[in-house]
Amino acid sequence: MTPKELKQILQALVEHGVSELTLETPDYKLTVRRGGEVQVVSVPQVQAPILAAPPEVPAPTPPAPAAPAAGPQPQAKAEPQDDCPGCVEVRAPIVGTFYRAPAPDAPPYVKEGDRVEKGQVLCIIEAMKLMNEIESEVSGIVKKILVENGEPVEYGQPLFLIQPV
Amino acid sequence: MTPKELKQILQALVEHGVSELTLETPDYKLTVRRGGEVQVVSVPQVQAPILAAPPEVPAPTPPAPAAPAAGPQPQAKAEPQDDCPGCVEVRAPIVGTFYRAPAPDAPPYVKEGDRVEKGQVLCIIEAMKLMNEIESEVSGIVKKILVENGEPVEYGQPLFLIQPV
Amino acid sequence: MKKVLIANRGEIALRILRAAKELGIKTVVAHSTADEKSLPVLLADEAICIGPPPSGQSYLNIPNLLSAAIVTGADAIHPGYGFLAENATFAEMCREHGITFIGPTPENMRALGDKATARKVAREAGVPTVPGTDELGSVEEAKRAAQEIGYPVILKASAGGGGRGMRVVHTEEELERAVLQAQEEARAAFGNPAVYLEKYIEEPKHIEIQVLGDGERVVHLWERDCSIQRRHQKLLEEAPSLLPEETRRAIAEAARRLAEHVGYVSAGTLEFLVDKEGNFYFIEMNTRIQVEHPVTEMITGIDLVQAQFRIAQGEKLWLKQEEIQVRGHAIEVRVNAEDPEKGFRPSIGKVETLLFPGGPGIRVDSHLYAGYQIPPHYDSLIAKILAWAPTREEAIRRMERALSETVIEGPGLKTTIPFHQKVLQNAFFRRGAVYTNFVARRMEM
Amino acid sequence: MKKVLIANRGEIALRILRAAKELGIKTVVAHSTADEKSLPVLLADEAICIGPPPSGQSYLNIPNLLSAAIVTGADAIHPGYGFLAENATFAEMCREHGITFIGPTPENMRALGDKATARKVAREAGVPTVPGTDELGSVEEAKRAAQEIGYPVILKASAGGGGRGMRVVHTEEELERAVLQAQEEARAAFGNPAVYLEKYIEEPKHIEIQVLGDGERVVHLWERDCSIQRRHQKLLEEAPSLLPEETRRAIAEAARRLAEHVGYVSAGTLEFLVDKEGNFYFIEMNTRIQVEHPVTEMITGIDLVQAQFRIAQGEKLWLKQEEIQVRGHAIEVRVNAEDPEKGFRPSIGKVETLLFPGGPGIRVDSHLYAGYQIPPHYDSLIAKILAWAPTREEAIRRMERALSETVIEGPGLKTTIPFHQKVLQNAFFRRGAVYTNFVARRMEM
Repeated sequence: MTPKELKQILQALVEHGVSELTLETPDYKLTVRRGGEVQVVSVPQVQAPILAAPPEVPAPTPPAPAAPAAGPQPQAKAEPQDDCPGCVEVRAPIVGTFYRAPAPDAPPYVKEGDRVEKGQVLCIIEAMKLMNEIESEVSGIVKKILVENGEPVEYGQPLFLIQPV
Repeated sequence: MTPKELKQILQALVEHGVSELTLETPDYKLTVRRGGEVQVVSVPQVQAPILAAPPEVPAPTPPAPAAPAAGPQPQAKAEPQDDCPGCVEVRAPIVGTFYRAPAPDAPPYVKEGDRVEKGQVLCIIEAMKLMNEIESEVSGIVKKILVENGEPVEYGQPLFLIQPV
Repeated sequence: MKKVLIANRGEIALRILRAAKELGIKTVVAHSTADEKSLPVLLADEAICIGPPPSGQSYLNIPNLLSAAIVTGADAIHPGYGFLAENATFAEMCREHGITFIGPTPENMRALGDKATARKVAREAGVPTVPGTDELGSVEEAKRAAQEIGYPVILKASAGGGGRGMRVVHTEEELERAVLQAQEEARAAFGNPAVYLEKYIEEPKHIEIQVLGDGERVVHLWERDCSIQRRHQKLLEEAPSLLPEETRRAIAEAARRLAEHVGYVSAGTLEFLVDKEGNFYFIEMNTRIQVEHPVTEMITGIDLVQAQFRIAQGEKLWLKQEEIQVRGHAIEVRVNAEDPEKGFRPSIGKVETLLFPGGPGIRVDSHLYAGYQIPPHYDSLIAKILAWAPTREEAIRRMERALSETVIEGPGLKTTIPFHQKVLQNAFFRRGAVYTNFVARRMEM
Repeated sequence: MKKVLIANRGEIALRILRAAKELGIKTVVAHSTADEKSLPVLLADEAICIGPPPSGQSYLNIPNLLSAAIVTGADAIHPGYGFLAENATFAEMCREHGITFIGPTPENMRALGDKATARKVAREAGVPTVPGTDELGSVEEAKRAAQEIGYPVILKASAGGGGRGMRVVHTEEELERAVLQAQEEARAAFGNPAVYLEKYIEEPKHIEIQVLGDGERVVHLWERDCSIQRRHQKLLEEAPSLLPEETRRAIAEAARRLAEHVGYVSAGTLEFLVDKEGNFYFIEMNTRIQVEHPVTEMITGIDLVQAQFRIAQGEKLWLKQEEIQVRGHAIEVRVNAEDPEKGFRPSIGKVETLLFPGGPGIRVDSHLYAGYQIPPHYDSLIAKILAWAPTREEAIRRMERALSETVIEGPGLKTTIPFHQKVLQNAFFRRGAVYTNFVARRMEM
């Protein structure tokens, strides 16, 4: 659903005095509640509630052909920063294997809750036997580590959420 | 479900004074509740335009494949009664050739402006050498003859517009 | 031939339209009001509405169809399959009105139209039919006949149909009792106790031979195996069959001879049952193009619908029998708008997402497009998907690949694709152990 | 081989995916962020993002691609065409990492990689190349060479390219002046006055031979005529060519010999120019699967991409030369997202309405689906539509029919289909009068 489509839906809600709407499709679930029906009518701040709290606009879903039967369907990737407003995502700049520590028996570079400085090493990604250190782009608190140790990561995959301080 | 479809549903709710709706299909589940019906009615200015003049719901247009280049595209057939509100259409009940008169040199059965009675012959349709007389289903004034003499007509093709009296 | 009226709908109307376009013949698609937005109508040079949705008033409406041909200036009619395709009267009326009927002659249809006449013609041509008797006068007569035919035999009600009154008998000991029971059942079911006896063919293959004739000479285009059926409805067809080469040749030649015997014109199919020993029995002839004709087109490279057009224009057969070479293996699945999980219940609706398979060896014949509303008035065939490959095993894997990338979706719309996927994975199917009761026995459906 | 990483995008990624599926090999599609919602990604068993949209950082990013193969457990990489397909270093690195590169060996690529080396190899194998000289020392040398080669000849700048400094000379009288002018032009354009001389081939056909090799033995799969080009971009290909049978055989055998001479592995194509007298000259070899490979697949029934997989798994060639039989005629049109009315300007956008052709003899290779947004970062090929029929004339009519029912529409989206329709209708094309300057000369484009 595009923002434009959402806007059309919301306009329709206002026009029609709808106070609550739940819409679930295979692609999305939409819930809208509009308070103060009376105000809608009696005062001109008709669209205030909507303007004040625009529902989150979901990423556009591809009108993608589904591989039927067992065909795998790429999941709409969850956007991790939804869980942590204001957080900065550290994404994988290369493809490889994610390691939290410089060696199997070494302690991890960082844990959730740690304070890190800009330029501090957060993890390594091994690609073709080379260990690539991934540094933090900001100073802040490690709010979440999104990948398990030893897991493969693709280009652009979110690795950490860091709350800048 | 497209926003347009949703809008149409909501319009329908307003028009029919529905205050709550739950709709579940294999593809989606829709729940709508409308509050403040009374207000809608008591301050009619707000939604009056919609209630007063529900926009015409267009016929579903086929998302039809266009034969590119020279491929002919069937025209959305104009609805002849648009020109003559209240008129009755006389449609071809069979496929054949339309003739306005019983013989090439005879006068036509009817002309535009003529008054006709129910059961009166309006034209003939020749099909496989048989002359089929087409009678008027109503008494009224022939407002429009929609087919030229000698033209082929298909099943259901509008032939005359008659204003009942 | 300048312009053809296509007196049919759905995928076969589109198939005919494609053949006509490639031959430079203009097309008029006759359609009911329910098919106004169908793909053949959208792609045709002209379209003409010939009646309301019920086929009795449209696709079977002879006066409107002939009239439609006349008023649009069409000099030929292609009837497709079903509807009026095997109606000798319609073919005759076309002839009377100077319109070329693209198909066999009315005489061909009459000679082969009903099973009894067709069996007689087959015997004249020296083609074996299922051995059987007329109505049985007595148990003794039944015993003599059964001995001659050889067990097992099947008793059938003369007035019957649909399995009622049928009884399979394996030994002479069972026969007397079976005749009496069958007569009793026949009386109860049809009010007529008469029964007759036929050789019972266990687990037969349904093999059909495609022929093309010009009225004098007939060539065959080898066989199709149509054993994968459910309640006598074909679901998946393939060619060539897995029968031994000499059996294949013998059946094909018998079919060719039979069709030549009646001076057959146009494309036709002769159906046979083949038992485990390779004995074959002619059952009936379909005097029309068939749903599954593309299977043969894929292995021979010959366009059967174009051939129908050329023969109808009076062209003498341009093919010699020895020029018709089979290459590789082809499989067709019939994609029906039916729910195989609910007893193949028709499932109509609007096609919202559509993606057909492509790539090497794939052919799709379908009148679907995204946004198309499947009308509830007609049969449920919505697409034929075909896969060709050098070998059967490769064709099966290619078909599996093709079905895995096919998307036909809409609210509430179900198709038979999951069923076909199960057939293709079935171990018996994969090793070619197919017979007419395959679906019932091996898939328990 | 259990799992293949497909290091490409668009229709060829889908083509490889289909071959792998049919062989029971799992697929991983490596893709840039721009191709996240592409059809190959949606249909693959797995997908892995290997970089941002610019191909230098994704589809040409060797470390990320190798790493992607390693982390997904792929034991093979198929490079498709373009990108890294002919990169010997990449093939070598795959080998070093124990990953099977599905294509020729690095040694094959190096032996045939650049034109000069390839010409040398060709001469060793006794395959004719375009006769020519090294840098000319004097006008006298030019005269002697031209006499030996035979007029007309063409002068080319050693440092040049793209037509600058080129000069066609028809008689000895013109030669001196032409050499001086060409030298002057070369100096002005490239800062180097050196020129050389080559036989000028007037209106040549561009003929290429498809081969398959296993490192020891090579078979050819006959030729394709790729003369319909615009600015050296192929637009329409067909097979077989209209050359006389003996010329076809001679070229095909020369190509086979050359490829066998270098111990060629996998699928490859040898390009030739053929003059009006049927003389042929090897130009270069493409050491990869080519865009137009389906043309050959349609006439031979051989799946070239599957063959690449089988050869890469070490299988010895299972085909004898005499088993490779040509049936019928096939034509491919490249449907590009370009506006032929505006100088073939790329035209990107979202595909809203999509309807591909079907029915007999049609093949479509395309990664489009309704709703797909064509990304602006890559080449403009969006579909290959192929038509097969028993004869060239029928294949042309079938292709016209197929294009007439194709719909690829979206806001602002233009395709080359109208251009192809004009080619197909062109009287010179229809009688086979095609050569590399056909589009410029006969279509004035």
